[in-house]
Amino acid sequence: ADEAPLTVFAAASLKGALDTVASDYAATGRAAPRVAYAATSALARQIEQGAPADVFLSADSAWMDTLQNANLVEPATRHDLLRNTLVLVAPADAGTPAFALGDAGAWTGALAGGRLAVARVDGVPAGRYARAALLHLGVWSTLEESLAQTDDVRQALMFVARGEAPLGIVYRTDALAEPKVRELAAFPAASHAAIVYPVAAVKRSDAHRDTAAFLAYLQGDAAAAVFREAGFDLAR
Amino acid sequence: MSAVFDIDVSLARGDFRRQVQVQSDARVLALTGVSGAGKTSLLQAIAGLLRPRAGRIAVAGRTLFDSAERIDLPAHRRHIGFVFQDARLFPHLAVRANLGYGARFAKDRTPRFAFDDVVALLGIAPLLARRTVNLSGGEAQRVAIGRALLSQPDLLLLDEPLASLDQARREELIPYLQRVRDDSGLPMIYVSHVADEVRRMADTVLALDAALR
Amino acid sequence: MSAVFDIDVSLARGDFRRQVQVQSDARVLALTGVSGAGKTSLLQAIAGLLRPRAGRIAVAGRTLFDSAERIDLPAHRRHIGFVFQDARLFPHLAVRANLGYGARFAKDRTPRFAFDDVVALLGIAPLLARRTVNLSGGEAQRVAIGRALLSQPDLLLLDEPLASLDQARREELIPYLQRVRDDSGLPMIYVSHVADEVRRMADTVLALDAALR
Amino acid sequence: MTLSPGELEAIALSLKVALVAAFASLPFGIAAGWLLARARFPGKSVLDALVHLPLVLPPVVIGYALLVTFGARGSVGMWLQQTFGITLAFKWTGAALASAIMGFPLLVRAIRLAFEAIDPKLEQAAATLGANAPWRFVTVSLPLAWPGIVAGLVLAFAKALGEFGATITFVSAIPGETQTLSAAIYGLMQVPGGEDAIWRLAIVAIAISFAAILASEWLARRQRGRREA
Amino acid sequence: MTLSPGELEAIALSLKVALVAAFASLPFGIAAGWLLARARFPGKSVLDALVHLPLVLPPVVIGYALLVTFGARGSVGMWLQQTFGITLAFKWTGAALASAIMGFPLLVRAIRLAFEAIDPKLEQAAATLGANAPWRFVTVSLPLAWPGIVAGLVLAFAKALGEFGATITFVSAIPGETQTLSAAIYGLMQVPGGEDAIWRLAIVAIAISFAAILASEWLARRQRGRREA
Ligand SMILES: Nc1ncnc2c1ncn2[C@@H]1O[C@H](COP(=O)(O)OP(=O)(O)OP(=O)(O)O)[C@@H](O)[C@H]1O
Ligand SMILES: Nc1ncnc2c1ncn2[C@@H]1O[C@H](COP(=O)(O)OP(=O)(O)OP(=O)(O)O)[C@@H](O)[C@H]1O
Ligand SMILES: [Mg+2]
Ligand SMILES: [Mg+2]
Repeated sequence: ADEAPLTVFAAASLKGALDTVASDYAATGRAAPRVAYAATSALARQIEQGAPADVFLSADSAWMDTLQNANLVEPATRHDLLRNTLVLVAPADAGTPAFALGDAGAWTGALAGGRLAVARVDGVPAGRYARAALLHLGVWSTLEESLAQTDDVRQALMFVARGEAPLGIVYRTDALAEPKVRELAAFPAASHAAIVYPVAAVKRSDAHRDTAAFLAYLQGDAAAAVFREAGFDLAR
Repeated sequence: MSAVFDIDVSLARGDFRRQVQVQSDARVLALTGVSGAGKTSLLQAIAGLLRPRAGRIAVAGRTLFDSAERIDLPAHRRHIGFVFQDARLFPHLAVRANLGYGARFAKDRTPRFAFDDVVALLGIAPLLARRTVNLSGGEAQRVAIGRALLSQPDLLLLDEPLASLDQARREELIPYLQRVRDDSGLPMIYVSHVADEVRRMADTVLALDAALR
Repeated sequence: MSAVFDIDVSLARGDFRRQVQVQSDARVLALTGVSGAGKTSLLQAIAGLLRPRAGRIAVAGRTLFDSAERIDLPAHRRHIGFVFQDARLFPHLAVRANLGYGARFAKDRTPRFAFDDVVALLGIAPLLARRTVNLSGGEAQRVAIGRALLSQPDLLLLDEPLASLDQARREELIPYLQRVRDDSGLPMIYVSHVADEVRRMADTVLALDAALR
Repeated sequence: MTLSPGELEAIALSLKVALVAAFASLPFGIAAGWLLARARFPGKSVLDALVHLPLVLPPVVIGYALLVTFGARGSVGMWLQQTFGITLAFKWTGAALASAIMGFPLLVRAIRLAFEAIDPKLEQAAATLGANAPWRFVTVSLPLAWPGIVAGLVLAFAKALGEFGATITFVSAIPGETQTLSAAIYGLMQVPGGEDAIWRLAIVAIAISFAAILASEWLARRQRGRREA
Repeated sequence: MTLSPGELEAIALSLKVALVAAFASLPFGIAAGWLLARARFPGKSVLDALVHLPLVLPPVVIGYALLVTFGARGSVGMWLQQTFGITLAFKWTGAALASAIMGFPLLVRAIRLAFEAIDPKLEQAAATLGANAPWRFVTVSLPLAWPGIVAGLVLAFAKALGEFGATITFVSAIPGETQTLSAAIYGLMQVPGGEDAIWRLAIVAIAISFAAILASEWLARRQRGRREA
């Protein structure tokens, strides 16, 4: 496996920041890794089926747990790399005022008959966090009928950016990257499970010689700066 | 008044070229000539299925085509019954529906031919419910003749209509076609290779010589 | 020895049914009968294109079909040249390739007919490079006759082969077909409605009466 | 095999969306198929390429283009809303539109091939019998192209059942409104251990399409029977 | 319009995958099209339904089924690997397989319609001239079905260009190996502000398919010209 470049499987939502990290890493004189982006679920299933991935960067813990239970990742290398924050966004030009997230009436008023864009609440991690938060805040039953669910956070973001949906729940990293939306409020950390991006080396018969180095680089200061810039919090 | 057939056209098709001139007061004009002489092509030009390079086609005082005057009546408004060398029945329609096809476009025209008469004379009554692919060659051709007549045309073009019929049917049909000619005053152009047929059907015989290439 | 034609079959197609029995030592057997009598169907049964309900077909001592013995030679191994009522030329091949189509399957057979001879006799030399859709009805039929001969058959079936030819060509072809019969000893079945043709071509005439339905 | 109310809802919605998509696009498919088969006009290749677009681009791109065009803020979407009161955004009608567009290349190609296979001599014969161009089309070309049209319909219907990329990008997945069978299946793929439910729904989708195929074979056979038997 | 090396790589890979997918599935497509058009056998409807499956199910389901079957741990995948040394998992060959399967219904339907349109009388004529069934197929049926076969190839090729749902699920989107144009476009949709790059790549995909369509029109016209002009 030495001649093949280091292969990283990463959740699609990491693409912006991780592309920069990977090229910075290559600039330090190491062989550039190749990064395959897809939905966390697709990547995890592929690793279950023997994908030639050396490193897995998941967008949630559940799939990483599944792999760990199946003894497919190196437990010693697993750790939570990044954290994210769930925020409520509105179109930048809409002038929607901020409101208390626990106030059902305020939600209805702000939606004004429109829809709340959110990733799939029964599948995609961002959607699962969003549902937990809305349940915790006691507004789920009010909003359940008004959801517009999407395949990933980006599509939810796009609905808000294009003004199709007056409100959306996305990660702070997405809100920062999209100038056409404005963050109205952040959901309290206690309202949902911690949003973490675990990373681990995939168990292989002959580990790539750069795996450890890349994992180390991900945790280093240079990578941290890039991730912070994109809006992530560091988990360590 | 001009002649019944007043035709002067130059035909072109692939590298086939020919000039045809016909001026005739015949009721039934027979067209003979060797294979490839252009008989079918001339009929097609008259029916509006082949556009001549230039010239003029008038039948019974009606100008169907005139390149100088930019007249070119579309085929469906020429009211010309065409019995093709191959029957060309509609495969998705039963025999009865094939026969009736032209009727709906002929509603406001004088009905010269009645459905039952035509069916009886062509002996196709037992075939009415049949599918056209099941017909023998001669059966198909008889249906095609009937279909053309029932569109109530002003002019009938027959391209070797009896070639695939047996002698008995042939004998049966010729008098009928003669009667059509005499009773209805319908002009006809009759293509055939059979000298006897031509003699009995036509007033005038036009022989197309082999095309100059 | 059995007769040249030793046929006793019952044919069925749609609701058409008929029993045909032929025992004949004719070289050329003419088949006449009204339209729909089953002439084409009989030829198809002989050629292996229509499976009889039961019976036996033997030609020149060769059994082609026998329902009792479970013999049913596939069409391509019967070596029977078939000139269809419609020409059925291959539209994707030029005339020359249509004529040559059977040659590759006839390599190990005695070549009775040479390409150039056939082309000359049928007068189709000027057509060799043409596409088949551009041919007139008679041109197409001449090519079809040539194509059948050049497959070097043991038996030739002709389904109204001259019906779409002009009188001159007809006169020209009949002697040639007579020569094919006499020189090659090739048995032939000849379907035609024209009494004169039948008289000149055939030793024996078989008239199929109208089918009992 | 029991299905939850939510699953039944998704199935019913899928049927509605797929049927509407297939039949509503049929007239356009016939028009495009006819033009491509018979007409000669400048820009024919461009029309051909345009028809193929939904195949060539990833469904999400088509979905995004639909959103930009037919969304509540899209130019055409706003016009439709104001002029006819038609809303596509977040509605099942939008899902039908997305499915129709994704299936359009399949529909058109089948119909086009059918028109190309018709012998123009039959249309000529109809002309000599007095039929003008529209009548020839309705009484000769259309019935003769029938098997190809049915084939195209089945393809479009099947495609509409399977479509979800463009649909979800355009109208999201709203249970009971735009969450079709395929969208539901895809959602289940995202959680560990959803396999049972996935296969259950997949079997429903397969059964529906099998029924559609059997129905179409029957239709085509009836027509062919009429011609040959 | 300049393209980055990574984009050029994705374009080249897409071309390779789409061409291999279209042409490698052609023999199977011809066989299936022929069987469905002409043969009579029990289970014909089942074959028909099977061929339609990739349309009916969401691409990710097909991709997942491929992953489980042809993956490195899949039964068929392991067998292929051990017996022939063929690896599909996470290789461009796997991307070609996924694209081929997704395009198969389109390929088969076009070819089937073409075979159905051929007059069996011509095959009969060939039989009387001495051609056995395989020869008749090669010298008569196949050339006459040619326009439909070309049409099917174009559809399969176009579909392979646009495919990514099944591909990304089966073989992931590994740059240089399995990341095709469509997967790259999808990736770009994940980054805000990626619109420029998306449209750039989309235009490339459209240009490629336009070229394929023009080429196919030319091929079909040449053949038709041979018959009619
Ligand atoms: N579509 C076409 N394209 C090019 N040439 C054609 C076409 N149709 C016919 N021709 C040619 O035009 C000439 C005249 O053909 P036409 O069918 O008019 O002859 P015909 O006198 O009716 O012959 P026949 O008695 O054999 O039917 C022939 O040389 C024929 O090959
Ligand atoms: N495919 C078919 N299916 C059902 N019936 C058919 C089929 N083909 C022919 N027939 C019927 O079989 C009978 C015999 O037809 P056939 O073609 O053998 O007659 P024929 O003697 O050759 O007539 P013709 O002189 O008109 O060519 C006819 O009644 C015809 O309608
Ligand atoms: Mg002619
Ligand atoms: Mg006959």
